[in-house]
Amino acid sequence: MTSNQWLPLAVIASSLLPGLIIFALPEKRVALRTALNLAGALAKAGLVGLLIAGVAAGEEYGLRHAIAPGIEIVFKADALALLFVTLSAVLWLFTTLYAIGYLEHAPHRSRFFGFFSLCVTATMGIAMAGNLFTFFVFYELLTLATFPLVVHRGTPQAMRGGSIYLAYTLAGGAALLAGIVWLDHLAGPGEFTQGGLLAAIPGLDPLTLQLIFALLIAGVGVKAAIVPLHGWLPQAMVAPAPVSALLHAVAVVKAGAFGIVRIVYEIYGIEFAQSLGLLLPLAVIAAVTILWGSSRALFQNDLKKRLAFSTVSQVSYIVLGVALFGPLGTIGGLVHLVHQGIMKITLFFCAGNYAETLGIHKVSEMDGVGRRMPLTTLAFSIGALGMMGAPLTAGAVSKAWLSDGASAAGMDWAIWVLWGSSLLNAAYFLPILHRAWLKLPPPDWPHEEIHPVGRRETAWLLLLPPLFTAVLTVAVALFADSSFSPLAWVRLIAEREYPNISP
Amino acid sequence: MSAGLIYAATGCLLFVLGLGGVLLLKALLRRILAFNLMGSGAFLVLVGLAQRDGTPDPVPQAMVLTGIVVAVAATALALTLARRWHALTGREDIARVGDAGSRARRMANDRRKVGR
Amino acid sequence: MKALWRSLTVVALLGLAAALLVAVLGLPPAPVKLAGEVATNLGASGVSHPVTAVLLNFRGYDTFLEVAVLIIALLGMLAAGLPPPPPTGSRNAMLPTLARLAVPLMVLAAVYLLWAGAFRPGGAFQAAAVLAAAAVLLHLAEILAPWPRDRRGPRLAIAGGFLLFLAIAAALLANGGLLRYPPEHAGLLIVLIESGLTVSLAVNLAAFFLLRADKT
Amino acid sequence: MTPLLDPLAWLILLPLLWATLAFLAADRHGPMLALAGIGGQLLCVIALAGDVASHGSIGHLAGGWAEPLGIRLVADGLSLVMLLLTQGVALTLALYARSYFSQATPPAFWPLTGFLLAGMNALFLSGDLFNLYVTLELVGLAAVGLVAAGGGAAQIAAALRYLLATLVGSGAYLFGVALIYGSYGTVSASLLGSLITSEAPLAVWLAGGLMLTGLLLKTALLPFHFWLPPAHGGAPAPVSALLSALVVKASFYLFLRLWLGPFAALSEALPALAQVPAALGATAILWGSWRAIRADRLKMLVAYSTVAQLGYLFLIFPLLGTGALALQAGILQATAHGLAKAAMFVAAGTLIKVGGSDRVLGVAGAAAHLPVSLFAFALAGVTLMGLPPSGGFLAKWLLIDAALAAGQPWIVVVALSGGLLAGIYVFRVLRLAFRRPTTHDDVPLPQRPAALLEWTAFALAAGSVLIGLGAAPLLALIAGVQP
Repeated sequence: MTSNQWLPLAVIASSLLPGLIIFALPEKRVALRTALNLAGALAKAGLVGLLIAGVAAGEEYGLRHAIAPGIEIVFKADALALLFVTLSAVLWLFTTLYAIGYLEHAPHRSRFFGFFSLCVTATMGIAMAGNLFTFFVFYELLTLATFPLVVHRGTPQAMRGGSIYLAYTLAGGAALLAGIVWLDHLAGPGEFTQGGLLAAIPGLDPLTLQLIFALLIAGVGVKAAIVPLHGWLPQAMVAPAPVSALLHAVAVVKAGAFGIVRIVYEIYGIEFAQSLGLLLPLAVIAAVTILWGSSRALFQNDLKKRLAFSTVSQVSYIVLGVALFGPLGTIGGLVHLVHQGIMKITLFFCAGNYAETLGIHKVSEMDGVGRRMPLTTLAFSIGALGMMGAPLTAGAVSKAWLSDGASAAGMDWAIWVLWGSSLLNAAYFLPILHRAWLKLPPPDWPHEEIHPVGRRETAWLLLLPPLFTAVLTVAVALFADSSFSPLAWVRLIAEREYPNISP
Repeated sequence: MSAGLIYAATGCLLFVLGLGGVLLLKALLRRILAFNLMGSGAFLVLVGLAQRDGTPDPVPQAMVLTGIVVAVAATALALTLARRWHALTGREDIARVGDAGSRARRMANDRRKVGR
Repeated sequence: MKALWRSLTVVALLGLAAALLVAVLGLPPAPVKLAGEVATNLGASGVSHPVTAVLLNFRGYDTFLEVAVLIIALLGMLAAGLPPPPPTGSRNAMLPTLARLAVPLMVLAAVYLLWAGAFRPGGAFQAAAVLAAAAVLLHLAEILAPWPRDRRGPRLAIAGGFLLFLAIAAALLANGGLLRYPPEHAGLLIVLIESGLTVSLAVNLAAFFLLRADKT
Repeated sequence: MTPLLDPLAWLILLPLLWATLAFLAADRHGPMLALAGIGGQLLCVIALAGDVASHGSIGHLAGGWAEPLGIRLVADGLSLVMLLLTQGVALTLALYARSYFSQATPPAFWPLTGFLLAGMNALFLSGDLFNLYVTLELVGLAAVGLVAAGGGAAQIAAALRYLLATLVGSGAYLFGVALIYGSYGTVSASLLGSLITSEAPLAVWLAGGLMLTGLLLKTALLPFHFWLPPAHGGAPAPVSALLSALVVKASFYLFLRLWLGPFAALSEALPALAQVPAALGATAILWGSWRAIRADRLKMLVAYSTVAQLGYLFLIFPLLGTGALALQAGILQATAHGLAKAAMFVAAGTLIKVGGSDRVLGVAGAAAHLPVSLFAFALAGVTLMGLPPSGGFLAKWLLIDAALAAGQPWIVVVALSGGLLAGIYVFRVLRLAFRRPTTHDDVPLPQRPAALLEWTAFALAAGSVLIGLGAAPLLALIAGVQP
């Protein structure tokens, strides 16, 4: 086995093995568990670094294992896979740190971190899947591994959230499976191919392909929280904050969006999808989702629910970018895959800090919180401004490329959608910032658990991760033109997906 | 019509009669007897059909001997269970599906409690 | 509803009966005739009665499994729980006399049936059935006490006959197949098996009647 | 290898031997005899697997007589997979049962198990319709004895109902055999395969109908499922596992064998016939799942899940024309379900034994104190739902592929909705297990069960999942089957 084969496996094993060991650990072995978690996360980051260097240099990483005639588990770590892998690996590191602080005195931590690692493993599998079969295997594994996390608290609301999550995702999985097997039956193994697998096969019935497209998109659309398949996401916010981070930024919704990217670009091929007339409906659905999510967010008093609806809206930026025919839209969508993750994880970390430190769960309780927790609120503000697309934040970069992509694709209405959404974002984020910074704090916080010590407004492990990601939010914008930014990487991908058009 | 065919035809009727008995009767003992009727029907067909041209065939006769032993064993087990069932509940039939198990359970539990 | 269901069943059964009759009465002759094959190979079977030849040689494997079925039925009775011993002292005064007269004759008849099996109708199962009936008669006459659950003797007899059959079946693997008798020893081996089986089957059948729960 | 050690013959002799010895020893050395015996049987299957893999099919003339006079035993890929499943599951269950019955073993449990295994092995290896009848009775009566074990009224009622069903089933089968012998003068499955043509007389059609219906009754396919839930749900956990995982598969195997072998000409002459088992199977999936969703007791839930899962096995019949695909799907489903259902029953047994309640609600909070058993239950559930990477998933994939190839899209819909329904009843248990117990002060935490109880369940469940990743040799074995 060459290093080109074992590196992708090692990336998967770096979270799988610690996860399996953690399951077997007794609850009290805190130090060992923490060490395993961090070792896994750091090892993964290192391995991903090696992969990035290799892929940038034109190396190809991959592995195949036949489990039945015509059915193979295929891994390939191409540029697109690495975009998602890197995002998840980096955010996993932060989330692990954060979760260690967040769950310091909670029960069942072995179970929690075990499933947490499994989730990340599944995400790595999804990112590096080389065909639809492998994608599906890890996609369903992700569903199963997130369920125990969503219901972790064991409360009736958690149970309800968990059931709704399952109902949506399992049904979506069934649709996806139907589509994948149908495709497999028509066109052979659904190998992800640059330029599109189906584009290269002549004589397929367009109507069948459109039906299969609908099944596939419905399947992955559940996780991407496309309207009307988004109902689970706001319900699942009952989970602990690190799980929300996982759902909204690291793994689940990203897996759905990433699936759409793979299906459009590498199963159908963007040009072939355009010729089948699939892109316009997809763009319309994305636009509806963007506006619907934003307008629902306006009316949520529960902070995490507001953030959840915001995710519904923001993830469809990615889908919109994919559906805009042309490299500019592709770049906008793919770069938002990364940017949305960084920004949204910051917001959820902060929301978790408010809840853990002061017992704040509602927007109406946030008056003056900026004075009590200035650093957290600063991070929150940066994330929120990013979501609105304010200059010097990651959000601005995404939106600029998306707008350019929309006009290049001749879909100027999409620009209006983006602007409208930005306005709505401002309408539901600015009041929060106004309350937090400018209003006077109440005499007592709802449930103050952690008391300040000097400059430390809450536990270090809770404070540092959002600060890091807030810094990242600005950094990816400031250094967007450098050769190490997500944008640069995404341009590399776009060049490979559109060999004939230079962005 | 040869003697063999008459046996076989009788066997067919016996089999259907037995089948009807198992399906339609209630009392366990009758159902067990009806099952034996089914078996006898099969044995008659096995032997009768094979010698419908007049020449006896030892192979089905041996099979019938084997079948009889198997039927004896099955009947013995069925009677044992029926006797046990009767001893436990005083009933000669088994009640309708759904509730029977739980009702019998409850009765057994009650008896155990009383025994204590 | 229930009446409808019953009448539907009856109609279906009548239909089945009619179809079976039509099928059986109009059956063309069978293409394979085994009677001839049996007659041809009878010489190598070790016995001269064709049914016994089929039962213990040509299809001896069926018989081997059939003995297991009988043991299983007994095990099923053990599993379900044994009935309590019958009350004593209620016997009819005639019974012991009858039993004492009949049982020696029955044993004699059983031995004859076993011996006759080699060349005319008869054999181990018939002999065993007569022996078991003798045991039941003795039991009813309270000459033979019920057997407690863990009594060693009956188990030994039942298992012994079957194990003998099993040992011969296994040993004959060396000859190239399960129960593949060498023609020159077939007669002897079959007698051995049949004698063992007679004991085993007789005790097995009698046990259905005689095995009783311990007095506690 | 010397003929004395012929693994095919010893697969039948060995369980008979240890079962008889266990009977002789009056329940004293049962576990030891069983473990040694089944271990030996497993070695026999492995040895046989080597032969079958290189020769395709192994024959053995019992008594040394060729057909039609004698009985021919045959091992091919299909029987081998079933044998492998049987010995593998049985060995694990024997370990579990040893621990589960550590206080008191139901009388005759071990010898009955031995005879049951002997009957199953004999059934998988037999190529003679009448001999198959004897093996069917071996299996059926031993299974009834196991259901009766314990001797409570509920067990006896379940056993009686099961006994009557199984006797009517084998009675119908035997009558069919009688008609077949009358029509052709032989009961050799391989000879009949060439003798029976589409112009077969009415008697043969009736025989086929009676035999196959009898087997459906024994396999508990809807509408003949009525006896299964009380029998499987009421027996002690190791017995439930044995029955649900293996015994019902034996009669399914025979159904499939008859369909592919002797009666192939009939089903080809009237292709619409194949829709009958498939339609019944589809109804079974929906009805069984529904009852499992509504079940009040945990083991009834698992038992009704068996009713549903058996339905999948019969979906393959209209698809058998598409080459090996459908057969592979069916056998893989049988294998994966066997492992998963055994795991689920023994995990449920542990949950009930430790938790003290046999209701579904009794599982509440089990994730905290019985994580391994619960994880086993969940993994088994993954297989039943047909989620990747389990064996159940691969089977479903192959089934859907075959259904598309055969142009039967309704089977795709049934297979997918069956998976979703399974999701409902599996997660009904799992989400309860994650629920925080409402009273934690006054109820002392239950004692931890023996590790063996938990890990045997886990091993079976893990097997049912891993088989999805390592199915290639198994599928190759089935692809090599010539009906």
